[in-house]
Amino acid sequence: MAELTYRDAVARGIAQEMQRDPDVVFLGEDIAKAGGVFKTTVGLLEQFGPLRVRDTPISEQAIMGAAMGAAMTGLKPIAEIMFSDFFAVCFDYLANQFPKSRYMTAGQVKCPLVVRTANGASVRFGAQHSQSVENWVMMIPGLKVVAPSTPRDVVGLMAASVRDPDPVIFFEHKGLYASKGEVPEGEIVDTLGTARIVRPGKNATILALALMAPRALAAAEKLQAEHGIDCEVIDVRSLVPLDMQTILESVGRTSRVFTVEENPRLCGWGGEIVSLIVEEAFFKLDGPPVRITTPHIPLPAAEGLEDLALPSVNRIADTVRKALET
Amino acid sequence: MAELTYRDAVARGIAQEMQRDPDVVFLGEDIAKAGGVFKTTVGLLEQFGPLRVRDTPISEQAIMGAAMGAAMTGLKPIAEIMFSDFFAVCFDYLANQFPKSRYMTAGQVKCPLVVRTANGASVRFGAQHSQSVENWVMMIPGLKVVAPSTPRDVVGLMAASVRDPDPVIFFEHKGLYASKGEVPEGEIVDTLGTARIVRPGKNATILALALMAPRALAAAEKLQAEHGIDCEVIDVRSLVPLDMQTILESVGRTSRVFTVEENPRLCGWGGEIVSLIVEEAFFKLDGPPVRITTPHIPLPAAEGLEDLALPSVNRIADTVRKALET
Amino acid sequence: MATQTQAGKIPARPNDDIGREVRLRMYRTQIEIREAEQRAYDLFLQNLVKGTSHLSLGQEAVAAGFAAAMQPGDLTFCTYRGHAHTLARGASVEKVLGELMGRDNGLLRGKGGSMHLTSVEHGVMGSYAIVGAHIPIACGAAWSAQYKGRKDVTVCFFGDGTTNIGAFHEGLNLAVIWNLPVIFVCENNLYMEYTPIGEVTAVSHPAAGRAGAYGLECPIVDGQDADAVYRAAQAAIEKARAGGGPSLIECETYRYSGHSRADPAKYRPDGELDRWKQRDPIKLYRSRLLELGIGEKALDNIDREARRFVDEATEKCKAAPPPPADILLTDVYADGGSSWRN
Amino acid sequence: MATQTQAGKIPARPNDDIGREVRLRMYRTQIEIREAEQRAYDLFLQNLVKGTSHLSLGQEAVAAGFAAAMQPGDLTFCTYRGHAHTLARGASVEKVLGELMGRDNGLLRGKGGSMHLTSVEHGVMGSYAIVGAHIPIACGAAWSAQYKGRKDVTVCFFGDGTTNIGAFHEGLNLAVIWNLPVIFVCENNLYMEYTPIGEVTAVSHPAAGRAGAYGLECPIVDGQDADAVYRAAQAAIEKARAGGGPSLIECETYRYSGHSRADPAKYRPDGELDRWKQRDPIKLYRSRLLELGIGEKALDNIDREARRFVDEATEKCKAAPPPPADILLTDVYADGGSSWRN
Ligand SMILES: Cc1ncc(C[n+]2csc(CCOP(=O)(O)OP(=O)(O)O)c2C)c(N)n1
Ligand SMILES: Cc1ncc(C[n+]2csc(CCOP(=O)(O)OP(=O)(O)O)c2C)c(N)n1
Ligand SMILES: [Mg+2]
Ligand SMILES: [Mg+2]
Repeated sequence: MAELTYRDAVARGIAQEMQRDPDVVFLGEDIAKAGGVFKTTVGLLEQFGPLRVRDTPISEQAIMGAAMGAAMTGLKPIAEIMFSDFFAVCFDYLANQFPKSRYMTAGQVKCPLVVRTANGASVRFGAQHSQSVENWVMMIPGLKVVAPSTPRDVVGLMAASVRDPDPVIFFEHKGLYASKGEVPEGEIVDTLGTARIVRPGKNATILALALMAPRALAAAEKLQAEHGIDCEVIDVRSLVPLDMQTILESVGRTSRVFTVEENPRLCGWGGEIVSLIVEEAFFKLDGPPVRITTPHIPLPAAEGLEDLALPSVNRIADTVRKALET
Repeated sequence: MAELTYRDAVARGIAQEMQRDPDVVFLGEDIAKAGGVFKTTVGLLEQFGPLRVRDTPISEQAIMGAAMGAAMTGLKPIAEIMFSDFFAVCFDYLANQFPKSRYMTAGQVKCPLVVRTANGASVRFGAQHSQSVENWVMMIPGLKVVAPSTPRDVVGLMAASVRDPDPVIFFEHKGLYASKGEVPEGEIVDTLGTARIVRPGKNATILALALMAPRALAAAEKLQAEHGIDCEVIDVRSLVPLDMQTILESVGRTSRVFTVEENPRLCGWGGEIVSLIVEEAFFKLDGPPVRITTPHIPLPAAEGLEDLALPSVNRIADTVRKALET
Repeated sequence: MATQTQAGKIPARPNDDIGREVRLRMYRTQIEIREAEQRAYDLFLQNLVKGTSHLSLGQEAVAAGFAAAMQPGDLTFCTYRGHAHTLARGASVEKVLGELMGRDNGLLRGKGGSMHLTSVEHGVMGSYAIVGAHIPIACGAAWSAQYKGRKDVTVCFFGDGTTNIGAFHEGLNLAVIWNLPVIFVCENNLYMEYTPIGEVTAVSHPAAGRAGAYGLECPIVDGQDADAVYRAAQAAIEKARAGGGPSLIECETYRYSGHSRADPAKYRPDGELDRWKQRDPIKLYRSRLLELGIGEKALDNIDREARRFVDEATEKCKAAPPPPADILLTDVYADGGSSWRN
Repeated sequence: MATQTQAGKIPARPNDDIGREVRLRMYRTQIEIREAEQRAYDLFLQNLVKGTSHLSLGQEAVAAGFAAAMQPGDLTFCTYRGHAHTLARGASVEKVLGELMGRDNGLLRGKGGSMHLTSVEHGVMGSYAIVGAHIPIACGAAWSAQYKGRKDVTVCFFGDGTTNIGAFHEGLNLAVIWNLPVIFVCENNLYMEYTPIGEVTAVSHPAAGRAGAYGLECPIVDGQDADAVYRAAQAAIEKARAGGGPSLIECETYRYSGHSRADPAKYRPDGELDRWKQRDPIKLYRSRLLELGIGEKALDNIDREARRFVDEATEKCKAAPPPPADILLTDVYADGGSSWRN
């Protein structure tokens, strides 16, 4: 077992799959020669050559379209969109093309591809380079959506995504690239649609994703240490497919639920999961589900303001404590 | 008071505002000479001339960008995006530009514009021309979002939208264009952020929008007639700002809530409102809130399949009845 | 299959570089499209075709000329105005009309509709209803062939109006820098929906005027003449197949009916339609064939057969059931279903 | 204000068509940008600038040349690489550095950051961080002037890499068909982020090679020479102001530092940077001015003043407080707040 950064885990995960399957190709802006603007793809060009690892122009629609056309005709493309905010300049492929082609053609067309992208805030890039946009794609029927929080999950979920026969949107978190974690040697293949209980607990369930997962965990430790409140923390990991079983079982045990989302308030995954929980486990709940989110604002650039905007360990802990006290 | 179609109400609403304010300009594809592909803008070119009513190329990004630049510099543009599905080819403006410019510039830049678009299903146009995409924009901080269900609301909310100093996304429903309703003579100006109780009732609250509003109302009448169940029906009308006061008061009276959404299941406005209700009125609820939605599918073209996909009067009534019975 | 000409060599017409067999095939294709499209229109008037539909009446020569020059395995990407291209590559009239009528025997079992005709077994990789979206997708299919060393060529059809959307620009640039085996075919029918293309385009030839921006040349082809289309197609396909990279071709043509079923096309200047009908591609091609010594009887036979074929297909479609309710929830994901949770 | 030349007439250099006052102004602007950008870099090394930043070191002449040719009321749209253009139009160094440092005295009070510098009072209508997005927006601003009969002209700056994105294509086409008073300025610094522009572009001049697609001509201007830039700017601005419509201009230039603060720019071939530094715009312009008889002392004074100015601004910024917490929730909507419900 070696320590690996989340950043290096990206290259490791891609390399594992490119090694396994010669039909896996990789395209994006500055991903080849430069190794990616976040240095997540260093070494791939050298290892797999310029036919499989291709730099593109600043043409996100062309990137997405090319990936789709290749996927329809036998390849398994991985496409990088540098920042998830740029989904907005190629959203037609994400919303109208990838996810609808199979259905519209009664199963004739397949679209097995992965779009990986740097998501999220905490690096002071401002309103157009810091968004958490999981909900932009979660809401589209036909896509799968994952967001790993650890280096090991990066490798394993990358493998699962590349091997998946459907279009998968793979969110890496900018704020986690420098983080480290143990990653076993050898091939790692995870399973889409599986949440993970990262801390068992009995007083409340806290659901979190990506950068919010370690924060939720830290908040739970704090609540335990300072207030004797014992929270179960679940890293949701995969929004589509969604592991409602793990979530509902947990809520069944704890009777209270909190979601911690980095995206702004309206129409996020937290609202979706809360609605599912209340619809299916209403009478198991002892009190109202509470969503902890970034407020309804574009993200500011200045560090003090950005820190204030995102759910912090303290805000999570305080919110949970107050809700459980009342 | 004259009867007007929802279709004609669009032109009337735009004309009212263009007459009032010479800074209101209107642009889009085939909106001028042809009067719009849905014939919603007939006569405007003749009345206001080619400098104010402008046909554009098939360049949705240029349309949106031009509207924004004009709005920043003193005009009040109304831009048509022919089908709301095409938001996906100009989503950067909706997600990253219009809504963020004021915040990012600490209030220096204003963006008073209206994007109007034909939304929704029921006309057998298939997966890329039938979507309900209110959630695509509701989730973006900085936008306002309205969706009228009657000719009178079309005129009044159009006026309110054009006069609003923020970017407003105005959803017209394709399935309602041919519908008729009374519209008073003279200027009509409505208020954004106001829901309307279209049927008072005491057993449950049904929240609906656009084409789903008349269906929810019909379902309520059916429930009353056939089962003596008395539902309050609220036409939400405006998703941002959201009239939570009217909604919470209603739920306080009825203790049960149902949402009827045309958009597919995940991350819709129904989930958002349900989450708000449970967070703020949990102990007032007698049973789980239930969301009635289109399933998690792209929309099929064939009429039988499309009819099956959308919430129907029967499905709404049955769902409400079963939920209230258990 | 098509007689091969040498890449790049486009001789003057009429002569015998094309050959009787290919010419008859192109005639047949045009007739079949004409009959099927006319039938689609009739069925719409009978309220048996719902939703929208976009006909290629008047534009048959483009579809026929390209299809004749393409080999099995070559790929077609087209727009919502795609009935013609789908039929030209060999999809059955029954399945096309069935789809328009929303029947279970349709190409897509009614799930896609008129704007999304697809027949992967015939190389028709889809009809795309968002203007321009398929241009980059076609690049991807060509990239795939290039990467795998397959010899298939991708042909991507679109309209004049499509040249003003961003995806056009991004796709063409990518195709050129990656030297992809893809042919972009602009069917310039003079109108976007209702707006004349000249009023919204900075250059007078929407495709040819843009070719230089991608280092391409762009022949302007008489889109009413199947032979001219065939020759241009041949040259571009040979070039692409030989690794010579992408081509852009502008075919000048005209649609007889409105943009879509809702459109009576009143915005067209008086006489314009009549002028174009004088150069009707089928009339033109018929005289050509007669001139070249192909007997009237052979042509009449083709006409008759096509009509019979379309009649039979119509009857089958009328008798076909609507799609069963259970397919509403199938084929969202590769596991066959639409489930997004456990 | 700028000496007026006749529209379209771009005389050879050096000569006296520009005049001492404008030249000194361009010199001063370049020096100020150089000093401020260098300072931004130093502050980043001291960890006083967080997030990202994109410097225009080496590209000063483009900003200076255009700003000198623009009138008050003319509008600037630029990219994340916009410090230079913002300063050139008259925004204060303090406010710019304050924004980079995330202080309350910043142009945007820390809410926008380095990539979004905006100073409406100086006609700087924003710095846009999504490549290409501002090209159509600039069209809209120009449309507004045209519609209202105002005489202001809009200038929109962007990089070579931006010419490959869809919004570029859509914006240019619209500007031409609507004959808008807008000038598109491509600062071709040879690289998108790290990839040489030639490797991803179908033509050798990313802007000039595309001009024909919009019926435009596109001068290729020496972007290291403020006079050359000024002359091209003058001609285009005069044309636009006179109702002659849009222009596209490609300025050849080079950035000395990496793409952004995170980039050591190792991808550049050996010697390339040095070669460009030999044609450093400021060095070049200084010799020009000396040649034209402007005394060394006057120039030294400008240099010194600029440095003092930047030093003072730096100190003010270091002393400035961070933005107060309560502005987190302001200015989402025009009512001043972020409330989306009652
Ligand atoms: C992105 C987008 N914008 C607008 C439309 C609506 N629309 C459908 S077809 C069409 C005209 C297309 O014109 P052209 O490319 O010339 O093709 P033609 O219909 O003439 O074959 C328009 C505007 C669309 N489908 N997609
Ligand atoms: C739509 C979009 N794609 C990608 C990026 C990331 N990005 C930022 S700057 C840049 C390079 C732009 O190159 P160019 O236009 O030449 O401008 P320069 O930075 O050289 O001034 C890229 C790819 C972005 N901001 N927006
Ligand atoms: Mg056309
Ligand atoms: Mg550049």
